[in-house]
Amino acid sequence: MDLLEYQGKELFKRFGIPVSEGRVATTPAEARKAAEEIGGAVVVKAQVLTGGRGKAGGVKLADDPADAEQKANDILGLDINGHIVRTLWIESASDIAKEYYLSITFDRGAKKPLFMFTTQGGMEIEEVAAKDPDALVRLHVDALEGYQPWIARRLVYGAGVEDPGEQKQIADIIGKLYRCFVESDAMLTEINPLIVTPDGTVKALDSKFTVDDSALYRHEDVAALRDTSAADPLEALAREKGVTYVKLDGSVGILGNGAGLSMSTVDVVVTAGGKPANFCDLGGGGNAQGVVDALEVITRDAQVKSIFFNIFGGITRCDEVARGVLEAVERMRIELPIVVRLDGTNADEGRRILAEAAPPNLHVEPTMLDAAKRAVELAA
Amino acid sequence: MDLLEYQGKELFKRFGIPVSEGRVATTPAEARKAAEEIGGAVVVKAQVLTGGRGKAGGVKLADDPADAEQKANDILGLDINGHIVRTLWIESASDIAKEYYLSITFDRGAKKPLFMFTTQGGMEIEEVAAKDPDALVRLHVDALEGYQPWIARRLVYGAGVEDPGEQKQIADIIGKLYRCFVESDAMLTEINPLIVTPDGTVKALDSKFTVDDSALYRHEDVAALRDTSAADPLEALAREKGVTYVKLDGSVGILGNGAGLSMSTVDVVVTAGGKPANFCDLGGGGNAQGVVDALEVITRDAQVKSIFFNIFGGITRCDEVARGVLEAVERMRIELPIVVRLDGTNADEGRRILAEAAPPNLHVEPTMLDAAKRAVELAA
Amino acid sequence: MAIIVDRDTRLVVAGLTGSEGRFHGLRNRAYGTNLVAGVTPGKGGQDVEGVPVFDTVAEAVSEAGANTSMIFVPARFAPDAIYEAVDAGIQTVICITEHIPAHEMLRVYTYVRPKGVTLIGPNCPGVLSPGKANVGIIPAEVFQAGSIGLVSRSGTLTYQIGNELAQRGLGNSSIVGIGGDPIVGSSFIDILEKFEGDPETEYVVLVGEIGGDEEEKAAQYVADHLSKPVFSYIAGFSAPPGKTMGHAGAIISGSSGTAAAKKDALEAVGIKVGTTPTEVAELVVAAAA
Amino acid sequence: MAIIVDRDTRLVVAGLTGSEGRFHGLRNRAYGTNLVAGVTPGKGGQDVEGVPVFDTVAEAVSEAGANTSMIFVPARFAPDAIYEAVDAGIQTVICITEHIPAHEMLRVYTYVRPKGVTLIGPNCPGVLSPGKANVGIIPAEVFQAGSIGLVSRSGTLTYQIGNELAQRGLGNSSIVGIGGDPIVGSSFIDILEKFEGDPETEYVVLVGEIGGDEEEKAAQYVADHLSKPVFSYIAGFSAPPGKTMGHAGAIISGSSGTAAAKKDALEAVGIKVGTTPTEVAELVVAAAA
Repeated sequence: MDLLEYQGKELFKRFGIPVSEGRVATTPAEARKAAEEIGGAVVVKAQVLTGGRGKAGGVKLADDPADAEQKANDILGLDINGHIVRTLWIESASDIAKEYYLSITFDRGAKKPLFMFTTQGGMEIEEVAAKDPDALVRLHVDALEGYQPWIARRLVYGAGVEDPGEQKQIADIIGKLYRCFVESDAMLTEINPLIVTPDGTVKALDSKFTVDDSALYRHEDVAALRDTSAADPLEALAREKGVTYVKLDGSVGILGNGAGLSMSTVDVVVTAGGKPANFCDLGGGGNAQGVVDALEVITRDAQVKSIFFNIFGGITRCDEVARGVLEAVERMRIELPIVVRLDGTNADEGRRILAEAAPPNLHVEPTMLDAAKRAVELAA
Repeated sequence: MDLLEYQGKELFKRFGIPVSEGRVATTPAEARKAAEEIGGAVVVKAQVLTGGRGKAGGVKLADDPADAEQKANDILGLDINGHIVRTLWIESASDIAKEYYLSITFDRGAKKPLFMFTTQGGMEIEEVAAKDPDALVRLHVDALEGYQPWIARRLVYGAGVEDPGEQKQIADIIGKLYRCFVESDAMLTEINPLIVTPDGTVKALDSKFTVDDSALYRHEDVAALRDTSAADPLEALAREKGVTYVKLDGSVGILGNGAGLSMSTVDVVVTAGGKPANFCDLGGGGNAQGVVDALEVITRDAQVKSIFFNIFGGITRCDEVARGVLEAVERMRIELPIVVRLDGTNADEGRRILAEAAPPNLHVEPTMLDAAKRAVELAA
Repeated sequence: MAIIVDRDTRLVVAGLTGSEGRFHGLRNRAYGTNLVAGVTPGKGGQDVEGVPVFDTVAEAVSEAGANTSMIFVPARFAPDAIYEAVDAGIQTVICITEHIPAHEMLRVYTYVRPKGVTLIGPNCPGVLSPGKANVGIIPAEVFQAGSIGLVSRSGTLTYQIGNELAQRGLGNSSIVGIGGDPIVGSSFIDILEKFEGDPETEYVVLVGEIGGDEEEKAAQYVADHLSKPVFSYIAGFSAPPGKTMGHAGAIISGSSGTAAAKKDALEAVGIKVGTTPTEVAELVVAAAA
Repeated sequence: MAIIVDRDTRLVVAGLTGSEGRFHGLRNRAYGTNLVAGVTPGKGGQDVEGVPVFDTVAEAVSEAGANTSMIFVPARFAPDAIYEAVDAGIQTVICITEHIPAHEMLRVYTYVRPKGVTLIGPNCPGVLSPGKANVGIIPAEVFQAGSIGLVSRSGTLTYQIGNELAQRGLGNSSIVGIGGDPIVGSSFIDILEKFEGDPETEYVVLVGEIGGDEEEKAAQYVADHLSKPVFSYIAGFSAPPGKTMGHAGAIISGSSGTAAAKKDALEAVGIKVGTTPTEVAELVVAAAA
């Protein structure tokens, strides 16, 4: 789960990482009030889960409360890479002398948390890595050794921070960020830029924060922050139903069981000359209700012309899936053509159930490739 | 540093391990007041850092406050294995249905914390280990894996605890005791007995608790608990001066640098037919002031007839030691014979300094064995 | 031989008395796996259709001689169950449980790894060595015994490819689903190493997917260490950038993690890559038949 | 050869700019040890009598080729310094610092051990290989080069015995003070194993003391693994029960940990035990001279 800037900063603050004072606003009037409370110049920042806010006009300086209201009015409702701005973060404006970059990510290959730090902040880290790789210090942490003070020294001295006051503040932030990363069950925490003000104070001016979905059960406060308002409405519905769903742009609705097989189904539909309307994974333990929920999401997409149901049963039992398909077709009066391919656990029983009911829009095919071709034909 | 029962229980309580309500008392009147506050029958327990309190009459049941006052009067001032009782712990009396044993020690050989648990509590664990080894469950913990719930299951099921309510409470105490052990920097935490009351409640009826001296700097509250009143006055003085000192029963005062050499010096004096008056280790970095402090402690012992100064310099510099000896002899007007043996770092310089000053009671010998013989002669 | 599970496997199931653990545990036994014990705290002394249940893994090892553990307990209890198994001396742990927090698996992995224990999963379908043993949820009936080692990040996709091979008359030495979580106990490389050392395995099929660089690393490992022909299939050629495709790490970010880049890396070291499950099966047939 | 430190040692001193670190570091260099660097955060770029100082151990490794670290920083910083050295790839760490909390050393030990790093100490005098290198605070001038390996829990006692040997014309291959703390990086057994593998070592003297059972375990190890004659001295024959004799673990509790029990255990496997430093030196002379 990705957090908005202000949500990530709230967590930073909880772990003692310095951030600017700010307020959330969802209307221009709230923005004005926030600016009044904060006092002085403020920055009005669009809260959206996508990059490039600045270039898109989503971040603006405001000199006073009236100006903040005006800027909020400009920014609210903007479409930034498909994300509509509905929330703003109003924070005290900072003077910036230097911009650094600090992050911890989950390095899946090394199976260790990875610190990255550079004094070349304010731009994308990939850019720094490409242009000036020596300026970027990368350092893995052993999960059992945990954070030790030498780690901060390697980063700070390695990146060439020379001012002792900065060294001290940044080392402190590095230690706190690690605690924040571990104790928040984060997959990514990034501060870009980590700024130094003209008077030498170091603080986090932005946040990028991803929390492990599997650990949300023990972070109820974080789980409650999920912002569904800005997301694609179909994806929001899917999430509500507990269905793994990604909207694509074609006409063949796709439902598989398991991420790999579902991805492969998308590929095979493309190979057969079709355009997939979505990626939808029934998951490992798919039962009848799961099938009904998934079909409800897929059929809401008006672009869908046919549905391809690709199931290879393991822990999933094909007879359960067959019952779910029939139930959904009946309950939701689905008239779109549905192509079904069943293999694996209880596949014979599943095919028998479908053959007995035999609704007219249901097409059972023996192989994945045959089924894909048929679904593409039927969508044409 | 060893803690008294009530001090250990205070730490148990801090980590959520159930103990009985109680009060500290140092006079019979305080004991009465404590019993009044607690209400009902109480147990009056001598607080001394030695075993066998019960047999020595240091633990007594009192039916009411007047009785508590009487029992406190009986116990205060008792000599239990050389420890004079000056502090009492008055706690609510418990009905006991079962007595178990639970401890965590620092297993130096395995280099892991070691849990021990048995349902045969209330006696010395060595006795259980000898009489019924199968009844004692021993389980090491990997320091980096840390405490995991399976550890409690291995102990509880392994020892044959059958009541589910007990299993649950004991498992909970096991987890808390591990946290207490680690976070208090303990070298030993022992609950003997861990009792089950007739209504099935489990709690710690006693505590044995040793905290790592090297970690006391980060446990100021624990460090402040050190009870010097009950210890040997010379050992208390030594501790105050930061000198490692153990009182023995002979006439040759011994001062070495390093624990091993000091122990060996004691042995060599015995081999030479003498009786050591003490073990005293100047430590690794002994300087002139350290020498003065150590001599102050040793010369306070009226039994001392001669002093054997055995120094092999490494990090310790013999010239420093020589200066310290001369300074002490002069300042404290020591007239006892002092036999000095110097070797190692700056030994020639040290011997030269002593030879130049040459106070009449100072005898410099070339080897440890020669010096021991001389010190024994001079003590005779 | 085969790898990881075989006729020497003596299986204990953590969570055998739960509904899923019972269903799949007994299914594994029905296949021929030597299921010797279950572990459920508080249920020691009971049995599940004749399989003794113990309170602790240590007892399952000392009383029933278990050497392999399948973890089927809920995510909150799974890390503890893995530690328990490893510390009781179990040498092979196969963790089916999904949704274990990544930071917990990170600590488990870091602890287990230096001990030389084979940990498969979590969030994986398990390991099947056709004709010998099945530990996990892989539907054994679609696979035949044979000489092709199969390793995959994905469960159902593995079945699909095994099925395509079986339809063409080819069988497998072992099928290993390593799981799709951010931290898994065994990587592609770990399994490739085992297949290289297994005399029954003559060919290897590696089934990857978008995201990360495990396939690229595997390609390098194959170039450096494998004498056996390797074939590959990558899922997600049509995946859009920036969208997580089901598995936590299946995401294309910027230009990295694409199926095309992985295909290039694999082909650069001589591995033939199919773009559909059918195509990879046909590539293997062309080489092996 | 010799063990642990020799002419291939390239030493970095953590805390070289402190007064004790400087004194002993330069003394080690004066003896002939190849002192290549110091590490003090914030003092990178300075030098101590020509020895370059770096901010991090990683730099001391990459810039100065350090392969051995001597830790001379205060107890609160020492665990961090050990982790830093090990993670920078240093293979031999000798920690002189005393008063490190035991729980911290426990975690350090558990982390370092599986990495195959040689950790000596903490709270130890270091290692001297006469004529080759001296890392620590052992007064090298009292030892001669020779064929006797010496290992001890105690610093000054080691000097005493080395001195007694030298007075009798015998020298040492290496002298190792393993330290007297509850958790030390290398046990008697670890060092015995190294002496057994060192061609220059012909005899071994093991200097123990009361408390614990390390000497008993060492006896068993000698019986099982050592081909070279071993002699021993145990300090504390006259120690009273229940009193800690300086070192944290030097305590006789009940009947266990006594010098007599240790002597018996050692003699039971054929190790000759002296009851004074002079006696053990004479035993070695009788065998070696």
